Amino acid sequence: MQERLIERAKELLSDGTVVRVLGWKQGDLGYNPEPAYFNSPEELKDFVYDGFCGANLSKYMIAAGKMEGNTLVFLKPCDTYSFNQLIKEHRVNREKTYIIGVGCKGTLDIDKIKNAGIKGIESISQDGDTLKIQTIYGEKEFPFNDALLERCTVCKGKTHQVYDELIGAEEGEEAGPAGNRFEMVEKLEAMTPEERFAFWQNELSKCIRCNACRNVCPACSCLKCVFDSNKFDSAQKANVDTFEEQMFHVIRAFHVAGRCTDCGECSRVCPQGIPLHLLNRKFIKDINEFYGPYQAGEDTDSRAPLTDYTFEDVEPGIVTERGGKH
Amino acid sequence: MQRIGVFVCHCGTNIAATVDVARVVEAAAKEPGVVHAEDYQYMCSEAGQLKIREAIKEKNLTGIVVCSCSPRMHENTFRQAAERAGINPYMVEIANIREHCSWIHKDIEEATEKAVILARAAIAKVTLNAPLQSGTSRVVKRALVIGGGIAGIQTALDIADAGYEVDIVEKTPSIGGRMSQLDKTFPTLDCSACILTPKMVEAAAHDKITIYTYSEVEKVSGFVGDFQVDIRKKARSVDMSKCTGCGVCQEKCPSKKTPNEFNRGLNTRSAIYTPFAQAIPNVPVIDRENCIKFKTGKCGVCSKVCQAGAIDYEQKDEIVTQNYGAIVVATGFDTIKLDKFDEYSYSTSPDVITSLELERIMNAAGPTKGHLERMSDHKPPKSMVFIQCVGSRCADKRGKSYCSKICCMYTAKHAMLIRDKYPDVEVTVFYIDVRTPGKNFDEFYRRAVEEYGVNYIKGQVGKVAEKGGKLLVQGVDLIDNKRILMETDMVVLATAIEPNPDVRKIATMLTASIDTNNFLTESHAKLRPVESPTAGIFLSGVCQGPKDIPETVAQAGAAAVKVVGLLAKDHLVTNPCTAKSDELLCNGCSSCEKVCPYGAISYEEKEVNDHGIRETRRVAVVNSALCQGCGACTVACPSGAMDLQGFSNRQILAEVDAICR
Amino acid sequence: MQVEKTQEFRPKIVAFCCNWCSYAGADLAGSSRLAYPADVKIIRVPCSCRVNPMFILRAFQRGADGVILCGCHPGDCHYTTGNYYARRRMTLLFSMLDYLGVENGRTRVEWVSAAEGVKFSTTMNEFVAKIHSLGENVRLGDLRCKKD
Amino acid sequence: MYQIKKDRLPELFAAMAGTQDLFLPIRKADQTNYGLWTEEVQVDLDTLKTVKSGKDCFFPQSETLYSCKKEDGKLSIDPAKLTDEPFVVFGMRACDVQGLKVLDNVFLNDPVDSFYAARREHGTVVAIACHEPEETCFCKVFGIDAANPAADVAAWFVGEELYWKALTEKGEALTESVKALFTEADESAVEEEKKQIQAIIEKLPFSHLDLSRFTPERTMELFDSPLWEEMFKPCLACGTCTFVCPTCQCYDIKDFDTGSGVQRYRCWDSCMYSDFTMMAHGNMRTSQMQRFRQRFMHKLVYYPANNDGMFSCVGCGRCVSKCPASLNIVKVIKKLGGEA
Amino acid sequence: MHRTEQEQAELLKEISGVDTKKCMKCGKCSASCPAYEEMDIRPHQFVSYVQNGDVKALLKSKSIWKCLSCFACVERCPRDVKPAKLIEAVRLMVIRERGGNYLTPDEVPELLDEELPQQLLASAFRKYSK
Repeated sequence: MQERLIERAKELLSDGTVVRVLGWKQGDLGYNPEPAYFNSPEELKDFVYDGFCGANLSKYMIAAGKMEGNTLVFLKPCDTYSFNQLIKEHRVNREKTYIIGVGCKGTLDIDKIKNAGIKGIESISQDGDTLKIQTIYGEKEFPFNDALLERCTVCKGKTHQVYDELIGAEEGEEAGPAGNRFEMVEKLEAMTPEERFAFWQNELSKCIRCNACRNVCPACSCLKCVFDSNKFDSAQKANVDTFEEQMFHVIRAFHVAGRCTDCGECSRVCPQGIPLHLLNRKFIKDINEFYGPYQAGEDTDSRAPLTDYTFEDVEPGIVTERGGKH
Repeated sequence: MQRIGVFVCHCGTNIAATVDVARVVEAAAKEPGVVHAEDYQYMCSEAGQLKIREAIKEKNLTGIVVCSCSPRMHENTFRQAAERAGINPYMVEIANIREHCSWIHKDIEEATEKAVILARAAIAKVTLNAPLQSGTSRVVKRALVIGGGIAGIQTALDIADAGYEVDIVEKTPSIGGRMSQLDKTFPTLDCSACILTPKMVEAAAHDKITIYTYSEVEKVSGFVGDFQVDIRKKARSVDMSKCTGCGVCQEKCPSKKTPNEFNRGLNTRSAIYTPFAQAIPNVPVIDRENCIKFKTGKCGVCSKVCQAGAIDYEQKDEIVTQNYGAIVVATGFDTIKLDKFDEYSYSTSPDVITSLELERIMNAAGPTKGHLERMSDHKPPKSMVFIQCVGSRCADKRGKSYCSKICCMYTAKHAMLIRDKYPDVEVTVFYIDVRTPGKNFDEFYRRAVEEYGVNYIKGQVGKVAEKGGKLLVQGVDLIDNKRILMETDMVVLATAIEPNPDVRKIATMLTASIDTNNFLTESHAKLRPVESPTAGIFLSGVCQGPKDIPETVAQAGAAAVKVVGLLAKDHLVTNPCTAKSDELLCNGCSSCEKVCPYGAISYEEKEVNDHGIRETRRVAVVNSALCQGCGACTVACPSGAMDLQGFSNRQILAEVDAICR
Repeated sequence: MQVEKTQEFRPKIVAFCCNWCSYAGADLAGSSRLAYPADVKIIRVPCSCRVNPMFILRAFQRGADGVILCGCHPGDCHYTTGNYYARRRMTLLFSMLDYLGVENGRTRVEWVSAAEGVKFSTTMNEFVAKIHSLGENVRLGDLRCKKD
Repeated sequence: MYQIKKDRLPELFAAMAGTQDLFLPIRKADQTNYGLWTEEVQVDLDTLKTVKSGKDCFFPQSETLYSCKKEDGKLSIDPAKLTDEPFVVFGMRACDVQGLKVLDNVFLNDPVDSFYAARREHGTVVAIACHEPEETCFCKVFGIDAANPAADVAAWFVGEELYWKALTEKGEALTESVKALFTEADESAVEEEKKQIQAIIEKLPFSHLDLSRFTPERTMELFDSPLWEEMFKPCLACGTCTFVCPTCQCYDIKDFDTGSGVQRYRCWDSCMYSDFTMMAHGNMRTSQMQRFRQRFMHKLVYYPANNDGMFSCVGCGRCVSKCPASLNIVKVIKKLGGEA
Repeated sequence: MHRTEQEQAELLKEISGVDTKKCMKCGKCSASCPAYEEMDIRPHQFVSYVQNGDVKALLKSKSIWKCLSCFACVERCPRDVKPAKLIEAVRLMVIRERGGNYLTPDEVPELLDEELPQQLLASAFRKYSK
């Protein structure tokens, strides 16, 4: 597949359809390819597409849209939701974008492999359902499915929402493992407030306020985040107090509520492994329950749940009535 | 840094009895920025205002905090005082230490402590206040009346008589409305047409009134003083300038099977029709859905018989765009559907009718030419039963929670008229209560009982069933506590009225608020009964609540006066507390635009200089004349680019901080 | 930091009231002399839709023990639709705070019309009682803002 | 040299913590970071790299400098107390220890940073040799020997034993205080371990990076390299690399209005942030490329130029494993250094 | 346990879930009732009797055994008062006061009658099983 992508990209570069290609470039370890622009067919020799190309390239298209000429971008099925959402918010330029929807077998979480005690990784290759890992401490094996990023264990499906052409995404392709993505949210909801508070204290206290979650998030596309401006006296660079962790993450989740496509990038990049997607999914779950099923990024013109209403919407008191445990 | 003056009002003893005013002054004086603090008996008095003006001059104050009654009471007074002393009126903030403090707390210690905090919050806010300038907007000297019933006609006449142009938009082919369907009117029993027709003619002839019949309001933009309205003139298929109103076309039209709306479907009409003889304009319309020419392309009889050559099958809908300073809603009512009241057999028996249908039956121009007869066999009835409160005063979803107000009186009228004209007909009225507030109303009802021998029974009917050509009415007499089972020939249901179903659509276009029953909400139930809370929108007739003709006419006049009062102004002062977007922070994401109820936000491609980075960005721009200052956009905006002047993020946060300190 | 256990707990309560209905409702409660605890302090906003979740969190940060938002009844908003947006925003925010383990009785939305002085007063009495039962807000506060 | 059985470590921690604060790697919510030892915490000495380095213990992510209050028109200032009690940091690695030396050059030279100086004066560092170095490690490039951490006390895990050797006076003093728990041991016990570590390090993919081109003379050449424009593109401008780095020392000073006063505090800053070095007139680095370049030029060129050739990267590899866009200093060294 | 009439009235409201204050005394319940003529106290009176605390009369009334539980009154009441539920509640109160079932389930079949409405049976059996 990688070869097919490179071939097609070369064609599109050569025939002038696009002047640059946004894809992933081979890293210097077995698992760290980086998002990269390729400006000529020659540069494409470093192009890579494998399970570690988890990075969602949609957000880079905000910057690419401002550059001269058209850009070819490779988007995995779930990345296309983000791209659509960005179209809706007038943040990307669809006209200047050529989208190749690429098939996806699921993307991998290197930390899951490392946490299993596999150290000194030199290279990783896939053999059927198994990852063969060459390390300085010998060769190891790891089941492919066990290395999937959390988001890929609850895959939204293999259908691209927006594209100009598809490669490696054949019709009727099987969806990835479709777990219940709200399982953990439900588990938390079933806890007592004390337990929930302890859970989040434990998680959020790890936050180092590096802003990786925000900066990678395709929904966080503000030119200047409220947490970087003085509009609400909210500009803080560190969590001096636990309140700031709560404030930052609650407001961030709130700002992307109804716009978050659940792409899972926030949790993927968090250096402290905070399950940030659980905040976003809580909003998604609530929105689905209160206002009817909604998937951000499925279309480019519907009203987002928070810029919409019905006369019969539930009252905020539902939170108390529904109650959970106390 | 602001130089703030704090003025604490005693309000006689209203405040001073429970709030230690001196302590509030003392505490306020210590707040940062405060350079002057004093108290006075009545700050709102001329002497009190003078104190503010003097302090502004002497101490060079830039911000004012008045600790007094509710800002809803005297905010304007103090703003004006500040303005007279040369500072911007929006540099004044009120701490409400009367309604929100002294009047509800008994303990002096507690009340004083709270007053200090409220003062502190107002000081914190005023520190961040910025001078705001009110703009002005023009007033278009023309009014629009939506609905051409008696309410709309009367309003239009009164406005036109005051010398302003008025347009009436009426959905049906003729003005006249419900009143034109009525036979007689209570309590004087004069003929409805006899009193309505002259008004219709007067409106049509008035040189300041333009009537758009068979037309609907399609789009409304703008705001008080300058609404822009698109009116859709539906294709009449008859050229109004050529038609003489001779009526031959209607006679010759071969398609005569369409239920006649004007007669409530009790008979049929032709496809080309005028709803009734006195219609204004007296120009028919072709009902394209039922016209053979439009359905099959063949026919064209009307065109052939029209001497004036007025028939125009090619006519298209036309959009008229017009600006108005004020809009009056007079959309009236309809009766509710009775499909949920099976117990009364309305949908199964033609002899069970609504009161409005009875009006048509009683009317000389109606389906029976005014003869009282059963619709099933066209025989005159020997007995009739009237059932009150059908769908009114209902707690469940089948009906309406309110009293329809007019039914008691028209039922008495019907009963009386029938007993008068057909003395051998037995008339029984089943009622829950008889409600007759109004001049000469109860006397009217008593005459029906005492002089005309109408039999009033207290108790609701449980069931009406058809049985051998008769109607079996099962009821109860609550006074005698006995079952009533009676056979009758006709049953008349006093059906609840409800606002015209189109009103919700119109209210949305006008951003006028509406209650759960679809009645338009008035700005104040007692003091502003003919104004909608949306500036420039006025209410006339039943669209605001159930009422009879005299009340409707009175309200129509009142609405007209309010409109005239508005149109008489040369310009309006706009609210300066509007939203404002910081173009350096704006992402152009359109969230704000989506929640703006006034369409005040648009987007522009704009060249910005963001700390040295020059680029063209899509940014939100607020039209301050349209913005009403609700602030919905400020919260929809994730980046904090959108802020509300006078209630800015930082001002509100400062208040929060001051309260929680 | 020592919290005086013997001292009676006086909660800090911020009430955001829309200018057209609820603020007027509070005025009516005042002119009708319908008492409610002085712990409640009202901030006037043009519409319930003006209230940003950040205002609510800020209040808690600064030591508020409860925050209540009052607006016109749905359908009666002066700006037609403001409270519908507020309703969605607050529903989701409150649900999120609950999810984080913050006691959900600390936040409340109540629709109070200009005519409902009684309702305003009853609501505030109830809310203060609820906050009393929940005690001091420790889960959403900022230690730096505690007066010591 | 002393030794103690691994399973008796809790006793050792308790003994050290008895008289002073003890910071060590603690597992919490699936991540390991330095924290204060108590009996309840889950100590984690198996994880090679804590998420944040031990830098925190000497230069915390945020700390209050002073608070001030205005009452009745009078301003009072209350400076924060400097650390005046001894404490121990247990479990740092050779690279992190070198990181402290990088910080020392910044904070202990004139003007001395009194907050940092006080902590350095009172802190004793016990460092552990890296039993199983990982592929992201490249400390060797900077002349650091992961088998011989240069702290106050060096320690080695061999089998079921911890070996302990004081290297400085502070280390001696600490050793003295807990000596009762130890038994004497022979230096030779750790020789094999050291050799093994060094052998692994030789095999690590990044152990032989070429730094020869990063010299002060080439400053302008490197600064003007067109490669920056290409390299920075995937950068998300987050602060992950900065905040996990053991040598990053930039901080911002901010005020927090508590409602009843103001707390002035400092917190780590990141050169990746758009408001880094933001001044009244604006920002002299207007693009992300410039900020990106700043980070690596500082680590590899400016700092060594001012500090006798000492690089301000210690090869811990945290940025290598944590960068959300898989960018890192290794890729920069290779690219600019001419390897890739 | 002994209750005052007022307490009994409260209990009736609680069991039935009926808010007697909602009644506007229109009489539609009685007008709809097929068993009206058989009753000594009529459906609409049940509402006012309970409202006025006159429970003794209701407990003695034969109407409670005449009500067919056809729910016509519930269906048609404009105020959503549900008189049939009130009658049912009085019935329950009588049964409970008598201290249990006075008909055993075996006795029920004997009483079966072809013309008996199904609803009555269902309701009667519910009554006896309590």
